Amino acid sequence: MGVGLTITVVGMLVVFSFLALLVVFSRLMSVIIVKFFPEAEEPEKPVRRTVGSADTDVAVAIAAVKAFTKS
Amino acid sequence: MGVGLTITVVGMLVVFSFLALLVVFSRLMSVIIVKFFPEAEEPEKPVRRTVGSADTDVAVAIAAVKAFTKS
Amino acid sequence: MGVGLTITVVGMLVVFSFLALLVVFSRLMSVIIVKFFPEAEEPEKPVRRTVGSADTDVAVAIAAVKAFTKS
Amino acid sequence: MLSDSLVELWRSTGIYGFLLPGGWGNFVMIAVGLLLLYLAINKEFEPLLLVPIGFGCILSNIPFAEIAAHTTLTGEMVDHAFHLHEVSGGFIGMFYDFGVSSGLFPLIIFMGVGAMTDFGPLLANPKTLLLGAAAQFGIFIALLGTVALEMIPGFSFVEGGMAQSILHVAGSIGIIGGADGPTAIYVTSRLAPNYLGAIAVAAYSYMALVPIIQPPIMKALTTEHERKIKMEQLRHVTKTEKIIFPVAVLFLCILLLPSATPLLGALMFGNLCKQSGVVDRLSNTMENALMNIVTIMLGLSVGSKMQAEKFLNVTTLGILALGLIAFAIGTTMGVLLAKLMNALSKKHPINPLIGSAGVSAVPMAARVSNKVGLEYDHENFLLMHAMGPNVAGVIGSAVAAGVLLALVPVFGA
Amino acid sequence: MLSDSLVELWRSTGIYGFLLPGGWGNFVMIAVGLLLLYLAINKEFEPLLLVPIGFGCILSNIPFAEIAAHTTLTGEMVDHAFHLHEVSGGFIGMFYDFGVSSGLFPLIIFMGVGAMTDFGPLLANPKTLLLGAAAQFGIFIALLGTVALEMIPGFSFVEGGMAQSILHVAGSIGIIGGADGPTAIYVTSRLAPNYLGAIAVAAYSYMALVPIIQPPIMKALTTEHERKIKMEQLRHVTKTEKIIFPVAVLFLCILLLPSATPLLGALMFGNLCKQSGVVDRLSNTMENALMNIVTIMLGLSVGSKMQAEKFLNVTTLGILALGLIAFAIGTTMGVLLAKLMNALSKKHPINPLIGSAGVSAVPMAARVSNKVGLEYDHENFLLMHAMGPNVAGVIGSAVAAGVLLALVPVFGA
Amino acid sequence: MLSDSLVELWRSTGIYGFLLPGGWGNFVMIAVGLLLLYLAINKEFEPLLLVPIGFGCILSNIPFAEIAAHTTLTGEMVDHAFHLHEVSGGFIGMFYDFGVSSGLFPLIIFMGVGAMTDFGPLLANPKTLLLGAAAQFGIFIALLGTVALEMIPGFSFVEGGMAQSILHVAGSIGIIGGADGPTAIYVTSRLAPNYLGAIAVAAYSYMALVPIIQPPIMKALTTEHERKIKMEQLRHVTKTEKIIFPVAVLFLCILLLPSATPLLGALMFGNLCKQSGVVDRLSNTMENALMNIVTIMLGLSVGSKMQAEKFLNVTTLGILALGLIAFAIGTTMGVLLAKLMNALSKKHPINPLIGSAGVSAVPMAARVSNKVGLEYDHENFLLMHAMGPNVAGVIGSAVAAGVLLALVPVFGA
Ligand code: NA
Ligand code: NA
Ligand code: NA
Repeated sequence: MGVGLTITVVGMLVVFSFLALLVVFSRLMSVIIVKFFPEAEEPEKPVRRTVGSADTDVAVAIAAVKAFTKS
Repeated sequence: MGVGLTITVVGMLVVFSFLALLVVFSRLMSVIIVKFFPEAEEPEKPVRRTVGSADTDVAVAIAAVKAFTKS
Repeated sequence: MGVGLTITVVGMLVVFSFLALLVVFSRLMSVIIVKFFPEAEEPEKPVRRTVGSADTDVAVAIAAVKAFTKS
Repeated sequence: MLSDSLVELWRSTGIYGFLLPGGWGNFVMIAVGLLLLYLAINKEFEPLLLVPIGFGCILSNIPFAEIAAHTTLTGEMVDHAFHLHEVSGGFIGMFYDFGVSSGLFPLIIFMGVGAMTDFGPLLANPKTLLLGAAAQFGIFIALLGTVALEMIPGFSFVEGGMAQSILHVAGSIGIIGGADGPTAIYVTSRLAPNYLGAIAVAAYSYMALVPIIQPPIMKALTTEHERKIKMEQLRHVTKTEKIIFPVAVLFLCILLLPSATPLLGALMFGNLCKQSGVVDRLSNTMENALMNIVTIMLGLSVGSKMQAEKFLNVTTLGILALGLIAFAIGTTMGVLLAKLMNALSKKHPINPLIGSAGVSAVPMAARVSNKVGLEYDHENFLLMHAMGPNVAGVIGSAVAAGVLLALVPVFGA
Repeated sequence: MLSDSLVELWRSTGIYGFLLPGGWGNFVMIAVGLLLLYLAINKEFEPLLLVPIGFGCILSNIPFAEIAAHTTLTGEMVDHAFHLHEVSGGFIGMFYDFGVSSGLFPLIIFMGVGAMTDFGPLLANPKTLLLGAAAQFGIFIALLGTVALEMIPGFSFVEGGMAQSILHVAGSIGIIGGADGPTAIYVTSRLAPNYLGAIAVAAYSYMALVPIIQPPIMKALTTEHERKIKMEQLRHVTKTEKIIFPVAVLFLCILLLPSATPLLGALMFGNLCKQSGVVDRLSNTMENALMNIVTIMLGLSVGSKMQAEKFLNVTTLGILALGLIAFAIGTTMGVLLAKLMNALSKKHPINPLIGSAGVSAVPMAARVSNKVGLEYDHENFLLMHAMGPNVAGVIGSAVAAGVLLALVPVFGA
Repeated sequence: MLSDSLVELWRSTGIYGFLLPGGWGNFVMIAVGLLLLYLAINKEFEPLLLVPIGFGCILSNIPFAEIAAHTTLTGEMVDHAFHLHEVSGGFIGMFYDFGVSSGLFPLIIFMGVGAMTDFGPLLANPKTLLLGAAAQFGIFIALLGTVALEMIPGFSFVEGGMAQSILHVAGSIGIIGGADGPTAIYVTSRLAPNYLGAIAVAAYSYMALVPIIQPPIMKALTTEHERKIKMEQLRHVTKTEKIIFPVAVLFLCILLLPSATPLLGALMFGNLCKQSGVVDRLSNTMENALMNIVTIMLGLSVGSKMQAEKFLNVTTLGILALGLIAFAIGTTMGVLLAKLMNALSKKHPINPLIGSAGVSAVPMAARVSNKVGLEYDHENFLLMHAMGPNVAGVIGSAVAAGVLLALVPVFGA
């Protein structure tokens, strides 16, 4: 039981310290980034896509849309 | 040759018994299900889809369709 | 160093011979094929597609297109 | 030095290898591999399997390249632990060791097949299950044929340590008649791995040839009147039935024939994933990415078993002959049972043309039933009716495989 | 001969197997597997895991089929090289050996989870990380509970060589409270593999039951006023922050707790691939094909650990009870810490309903927070706010797992 | 007890590990890993490989975590059968053992590359094959350079058991000049695995730097008139030619150089699957799911070979220098041969800018040819013309690899 208690105390200590440190770090990081590396007002880059057939599917579908709707 | 014949006889016996049992069982199951658990007249659930990009593709395409056809 | 030189000489010899043979062969093959097995003027076969959901997506989208555009 | 080097290089060429004793065999096998590629690409004979098999055959017969060499694990054995330093071997040899000799690949393919199969037509007309049973006769006739062939003096399947007993070979050859690739590979890899190349090639070749093998038999055994029988439209099968059926088949198999449960279990796992509709992510992966990956590796592995010394042999002719017989008899029995069922019961007549679909060879055999039917009545669509015996044939050959896996090791010990 | 054959076949049936001593246990476990399938398919309880686990449980309890048998490598040992001839074993047993006992599968799943996770809500409100810490109390309370239970005479988790020490079992049971499947499987496969079946089933069952377990606790601990607290809208988080965060977490973990780096490393690798936006091919594959393939094999493997002799035991009841306690306490501590934080600082109030999401069980627990919130104010959408503690809970339980993996082997030696 | 526990935990922290003798090396390597991530994500240097390599480098240098530890198989050896109980090891170590030391991963990647490659431009203008041959000079010059460097006293690539012979290292370093990742990894894993990290990183870095390394050389060696040469439009290549070509290359390789058939065989298998058009399921999987899965595991594995004691060494500088020389010489020889060919035959002139594409580095080097061409005549599109030597370079370096794999083990014995 003693060992169990030890692990419990140490465990929660570590979990809290770790996540508390992470809170501090995340805040710090966000402040620095927002201040010194602000996001350019770039028009959101279109998400890159996997190479593969899905892209062409959409292309096909949209082409079809255009074809059908032009007339 | 004797052993071969034995395996043949036993084998076809088992195959037929197995599938015949399956006939009986399937009939029974169907009768029970159709009688006691009839399919609700629900509007066929739209088939669930894999999480992933394909869904959004269709969404994109259909959105495009709507956009193009609204005007 | 001697062995290194040997490998270098042999290596480049083999690389060049191999690719030179390939030049000869490719030319020969092309001549024969273009002469004796000319490509039929077939309307390019539609590319086969993987079995799977992507196909049906396009089908769905195109069906949607038709539905929307009919009216 | 330079000349040493050139001599060394010459001794590592394929030309030198082919000229060594026995090297011509490799050369011939490479030609056989090319032939398979030609049939797969130009004639579209089961290309998904025959392209990898043909290419695997070529790669595995290259002198000195050792692409089909077994895996070697190098390391230190300390007490009960083997500390691995390196894994080596030919790349196709490794696919074979870990995927085929272990039985994994055919079972994973079966999961994918399950995820693609719809037992609906079978459930709408359960008696077609019996057609799938009848068509398995071919398996056992070919088994008997193998035992008979072995008695011919000078002709032997087991000599030279090629197999544990003639029954082991007979079971494996018989299973060609199951007309189901993964089942044939699974059974053969367990019973007679030395014959894996010949048997897999025979199985896939005949499956590709179903449109040529079956129609004459079907026509010979039926009257024109029978071929024109119109079957009743199949009733709607509920989702619940489709969910319970795979579990039920598995249960029957657990109770009666555990030796078939790896095959039927994998098949029904895939099918349950599909039909349940709650794990579509998984069933889609089973029938696409996972199945394709395994198909590539399985095909190459099977091709690697087409080694000259084992394939260029009169026994291969025996296997081809017996396989053809198995297919023909399976087709025959399927058609005949359909006729018998019509004779016994007048209501709900069965068009005997769908009996031939019981050999499995999904979905080719069902398409053949449909095509022959349309020849005689161009409005009689038999496809869905034939899908019943067709998938029943898959279950039937898995059951037959279970019997063989249970009895052969006992009697052939 | 024929009768020999039939006797032989009868002795290989499942019916015969179930009637052998101990066979009833397999039968019961098959029923348990069916129950899991029913819950997964009809009640949609975590079907992606419970369908494969349930099916794996059924297949692995089939008499004579040996589907869960360990791998055997057959070959020749020459000097330091083992020349492999054949690989054999049950197909699910092989998945287990190479994927679960090795720890590979849960880590690959974690990559996929990372590729699907958005730490944005967490970065917008970092103090919610602490809620993810509080909810890990459940882990350690269940650990203490296990140690206490072991003191009951006649009840033992370690007897009969089931585990190396009670601490090994206690750590594994505790991790159920982490409410994170891959973490639970990873830790248990390292510390107490014999309990893998029961623990994984408990973990996934309770994760599925989160909508039933959590709301009463959440309501009991909060006032109506608290439940209606509106939180400030989350700020926009830049791409740079999202790229640096996974690397930062990994670094903290490297400096303080290397034993958690396999888990957190895999998670953050997946996340970095996603957020960096330069390797979308890879992150898409991680969260789709690769994750699905591994989910199938992992689920079947976990099911294969539901063996009668290990599962049909009073200890399983203990595991279920302790797991439930762990979930309840994790939920409680999350809610209480949120209340405490509100008490300490008045600005930026936190709705304590999001505290319960700290147990992880992504994204179910966050959805529960949202749903309960909407019950009291149908315009108060807590989902995005709850995603912060929710993903923090994943980090928190990986950290707790790291502590257990570092200390248990030392103290439980 | 509590303090024991804290001491225990402190001794397992990364901080403690970095402070141990030699620990600083791991810390530096983690920084190197970060640098690779930075280059991959911010500068988009070959991110598909450098993200996994960088992350693998970080994970494998974490103290005490043993993520790159080799596999250990635990079990019982009975006669010729090893009954496996457990598989253990670091997860990246296991990827390395089964995928890289075995040679599997680079070959599977090559299948995918084959499935993505179009040999059409090469077939339209076969003499560009020779440019792909000339560019392999870099390989052999770097090989000679390595042998020369080894003679410097105090500098050694083989000391301390790092390699079997200097030729083994020289061949592996030379292959950097092949500008082809999978070929470099395959050859190095066979000849000098201890240098895998440095060589793979050098190869991929220089491939990413092709747009910086090549243009000055190309411009220095050509006149403005030459850079403006317009090439004739490429003729249409029939499907039949594209199907026969991969088989033909394989055959030449079988006859002359079996040691290159694993690489060229895998490449041509992928290509035949693509071009045949009958197995699109398989070729799509090869170039997508399968290739992505293997890329992830291969990248992590290569990163795991960036161990402090092997990487933080003056020899790494030697490798980087020799690799750069190899790239530069390959580029030079490609351009020079193009000029020579123009000098020998006036009809069908070749723009010497496409000569540099012969180093492979597909498709980057072809794009560089195109870009430099456009600088001098903005209507002179060289891309398709440069794809010929570019894919020829892949064949050329595989052939060179075959020669090295055939001769080095003999002369370096
Ligand atoms: Na069959
Ligand atoms: Na958690
Ligand atoms: Na090259």
